[in-house]
Amino acid sequence: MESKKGHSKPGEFKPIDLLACAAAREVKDGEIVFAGTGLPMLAIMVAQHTQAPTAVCIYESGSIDGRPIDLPTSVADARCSYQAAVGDGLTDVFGQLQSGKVDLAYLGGAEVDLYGNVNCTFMGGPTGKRLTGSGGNSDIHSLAKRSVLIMPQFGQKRRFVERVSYITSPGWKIPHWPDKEWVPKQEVYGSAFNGGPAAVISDMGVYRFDAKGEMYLDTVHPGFTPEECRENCSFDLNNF
Amino acid sequence: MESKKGHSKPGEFKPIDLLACAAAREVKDGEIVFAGTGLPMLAIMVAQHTQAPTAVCIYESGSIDGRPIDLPTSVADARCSYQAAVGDGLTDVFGQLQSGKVDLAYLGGAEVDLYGNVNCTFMGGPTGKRLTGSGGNSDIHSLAKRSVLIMPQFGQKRRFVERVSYITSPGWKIPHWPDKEWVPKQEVYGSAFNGGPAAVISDMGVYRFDAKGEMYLDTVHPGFTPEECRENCSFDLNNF
Amino acid sequence: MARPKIVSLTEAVGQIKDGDMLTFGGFTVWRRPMAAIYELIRQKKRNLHLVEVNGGTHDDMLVGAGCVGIWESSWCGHELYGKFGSNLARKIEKGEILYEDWAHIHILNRLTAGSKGLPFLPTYSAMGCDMLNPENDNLGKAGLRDGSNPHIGKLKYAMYQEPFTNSEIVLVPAANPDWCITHVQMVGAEGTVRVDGLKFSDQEVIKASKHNIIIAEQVVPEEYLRREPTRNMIGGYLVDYIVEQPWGAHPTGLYGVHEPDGEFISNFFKATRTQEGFDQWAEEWIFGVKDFQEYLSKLGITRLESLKANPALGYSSTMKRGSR
Amino acid sequence: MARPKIVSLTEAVGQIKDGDMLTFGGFTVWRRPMAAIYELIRQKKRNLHLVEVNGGTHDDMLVGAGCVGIWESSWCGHELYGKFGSNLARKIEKGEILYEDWAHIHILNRLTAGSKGLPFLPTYSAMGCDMLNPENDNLGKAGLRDGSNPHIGKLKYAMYQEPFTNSEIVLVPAANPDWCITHVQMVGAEGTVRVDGLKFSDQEVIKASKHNIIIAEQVVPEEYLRREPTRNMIGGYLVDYIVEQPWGAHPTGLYGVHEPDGEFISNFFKATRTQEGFDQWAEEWIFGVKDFQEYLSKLGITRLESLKANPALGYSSTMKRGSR
Repeated sequence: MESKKGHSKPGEFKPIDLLACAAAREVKDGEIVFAGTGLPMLAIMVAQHTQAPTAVCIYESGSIDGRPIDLPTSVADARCSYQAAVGDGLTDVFGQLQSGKVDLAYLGGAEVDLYGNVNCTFMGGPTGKRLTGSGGNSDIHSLAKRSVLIMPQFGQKRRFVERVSYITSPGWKIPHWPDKEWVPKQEVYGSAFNGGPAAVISDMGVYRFDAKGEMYLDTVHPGFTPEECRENCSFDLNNF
Repeated sequence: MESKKGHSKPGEFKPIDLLACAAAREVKDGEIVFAGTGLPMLAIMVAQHTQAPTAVCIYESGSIDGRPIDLPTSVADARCSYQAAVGDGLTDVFGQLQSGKVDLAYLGGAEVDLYGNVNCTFMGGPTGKRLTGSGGNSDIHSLAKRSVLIMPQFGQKRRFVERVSYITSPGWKIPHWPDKEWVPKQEVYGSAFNGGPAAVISDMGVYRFDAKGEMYLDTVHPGFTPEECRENCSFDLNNF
Repeated sequence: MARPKIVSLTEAVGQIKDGDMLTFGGFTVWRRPMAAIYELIRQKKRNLHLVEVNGGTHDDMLVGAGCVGIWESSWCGHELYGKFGSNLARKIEKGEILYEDWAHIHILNRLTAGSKGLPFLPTYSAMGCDMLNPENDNLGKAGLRDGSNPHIGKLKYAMYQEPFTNSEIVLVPAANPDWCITHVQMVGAEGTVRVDGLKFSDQEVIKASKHNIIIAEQVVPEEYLRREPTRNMIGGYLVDYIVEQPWGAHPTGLYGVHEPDGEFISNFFKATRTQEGFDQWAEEWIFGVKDFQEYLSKLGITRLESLKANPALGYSSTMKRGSR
Repeated sequence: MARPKIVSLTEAVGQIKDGDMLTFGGFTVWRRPMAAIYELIRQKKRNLHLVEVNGGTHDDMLVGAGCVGIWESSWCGHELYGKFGSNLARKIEKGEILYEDWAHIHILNRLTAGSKGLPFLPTYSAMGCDMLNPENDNLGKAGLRDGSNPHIGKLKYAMYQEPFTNSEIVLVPAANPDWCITHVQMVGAEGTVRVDGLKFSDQEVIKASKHNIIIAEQVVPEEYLRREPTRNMIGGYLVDYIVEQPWGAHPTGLYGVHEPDGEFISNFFKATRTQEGFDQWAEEWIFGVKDFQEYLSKLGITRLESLKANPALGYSSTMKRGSR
């Protein structure tokens, strides 16, 4: 599978390119998009240069609707703020997020589960391997109308699990504290419910969520089969 | 009493000049002062030009530590912001006020009572004559460490009353809602108690508050007698 | 979401319906969207629900013209140019308008909560004061807290014994106006908003509102404003309509552009001590002119020029306090 | 209140006591007060309680050096230059540090509440997530919510059924650090602070803190900053100590001045996968130099110049993502 790594030549594409393009397609023109660092940032920039030229990108550092001419290294990079409409701070953008103004959020994560819960804090729970922690991942998943998770999958089966070992960000079914009962997100968020995970886009395919809030394989990228997708998933992808 | 009105000639002073100077004396150097429009604004500017050159003046419009070279017409006047340290907005300055950063507040009012409660909403209560309403008067009196009220008194006895007809801003004794019991301000504000009225400065004298939170005549301006002060007050100024 | 439309004042104000909840950018007699106020009156809007961090000449004018059903704010006056809002005062005294009084932080918090999607915000301000006297819950007394009006909650406020320090604190409910109208110095052609000078509570009231009309002295190329994103307040995606209207804040002041027209406001205050006085004034200055441009012509270039700010100071160097 | 003192870095950092609660201006690997971080390590501070909107290279360094007793934040990593904070990760995995995880809004709200004198602020963020799992109240489990530490409240958070819309909402308690250290582009001689570029959460963390140290690229005449008050963040009355230290944010980035030193951070990340690795790294870059000026000399002018921002862009036009 070495040919699936590295940079593509003109006229060719690699799974990572497909991943970015598939992710970019989730954006509708004019939408307000909240993007995280890395591949999400690339995807929204692809979208703005293709079918969604008036999509507005908000970064959690406080930069709003930048028109970068160079690829930023992180959400606080000055490259994000080039020709931005507003450059303020966290109180501004998280307030807008919470007030329901964000149509779509693009995020990454270390682990995702059947319900779209995301883990980027501990692999294996609080006694396991420590990662960065939430940053805005949790806030954005909690409060955006739709969220799209971009995840590498090929050869990384442990990233697609039945239950994440630590819930950093909420999917469609979550525990209600303190009683720990697992209930639909709507029940926990009540009037503050804006939506939830719309898709998980991997280097192998695009996954969506059914009416029960459970993940299914929607489309398979060229070069992969549904069986390969199933093999690279730790839970039983039985809905396709 | 015509000579007590109008502008003073050099070497002379009128009661209104005395009022501004007496008020200015309340400021200690380096203090953070929150000032309202009109005479309070004049008093803090006098203080900054005399004994309190490093006093910092905050206006509720969002202007911080201006160094005006012309007298402003209101707290939002560009004259307030000339050579200001910061020009932001209400969220900033009211947040600083609530966090206990304001040492001294200078305000006016239409009516003041025995406990230093201030009325600038209705003369005669909600069925009486309508005035401007609180603006920041209430917030500033509620949350500053010390507040100084600047009030005309001579010939305006109805401004100094036993109980204000509408409590716009809290003095030392206030009702506890919803049970309406009158209790010391400390009891209502609890851990948020920062202080209360330190002085009422009129064109006739300076009034302060005793341990029970009741107003007494502290000093009489030149040209007036304690009896005249008493005559221009609707309640029994029995503490002097 | 579509980009904002650049429209006429008549068209923008025409979107506002009787009964809508409105708020405005600015502070007392500074940077108020007066051109829109005149147009609201000309279009005879009725039963508006104003929820304002503070009021001023503009809302007293709307009240005088009979446009307002409910007034909620912390203050109404004309600063140095008139002791109080005489139309509002008269209607309150006669029981001709519903109103709720708030402390400045209360009403700021209500709109800030609205801007952040929160149901309430807490404050220690004005505890023990008559704005929080249960007897002064005027909308409640009028039977309007029954859920029939989406802009009127079931509680004016709530006291809360919070669990962290066991202090009693005031919770005030969010407000989300249907419309916010804001006058600013500059807006980009795609709607990026720049405010020069103090920001007051514009950011909060704009974000709290479902729809926004931005009236600007000048519409400028987007690219110009985007050279300095940190000086801008709001992205165009929050703006519904843009109107270009120079002098549109007159008679209130506009930082760096012009002073308030103190004489004009003072005359308004004096004229409006009676309803008849207001009606005559409105006949001359609102209904007697076709539109805001004719109003400006009536004021005349000499008067307007005399208000102009000195760019080095941000205010007029020839106009002194109290002088006319 | 006295005007701020302009002092040496050694003197300013010398005011901070073991056990103090600290926070910092900046965001992840941008505008962090690194010169002060090195000095805190050199002065061997112990048992610090970090409460940060987000962490980065700076706090992972303090953790590696054994300065930190309690870490509370939403994130720790090095952005593109290192997948996570390896010192923090190692100490968490080994149970050698106390920590509380928060969502970004939670911890922002904690400091914002602190900045406004409020006991708490509400948010809907991260309900149903493991940061709010009662089993993950680590300070509580360690018996530290008994009132003995003024910086640790009796509750990590509270759920509240609010009375306005009957929604369940998360209340997070205020945080008021003893110190905030912020690196900025410019400070006036009397302490007025100007930040160029994004403000992140600096305003909130500075105002929440009892004492402030401002480290600036340049100390400039007050009058210069006061020409444009709307571009400034903080008045000098909130500042205790001013330190002038050019390049004081290295290896993190400073808008309009220099890029993050990605190679430096990346090497730090790689070196610090073990405690021995950290110790060797610290020996070379912290204890092996007398002070920050010697550190800059060791880095050398060529390396520093290569990081410089292009004034038209605010970033380096020669440095591309992923390139070194």
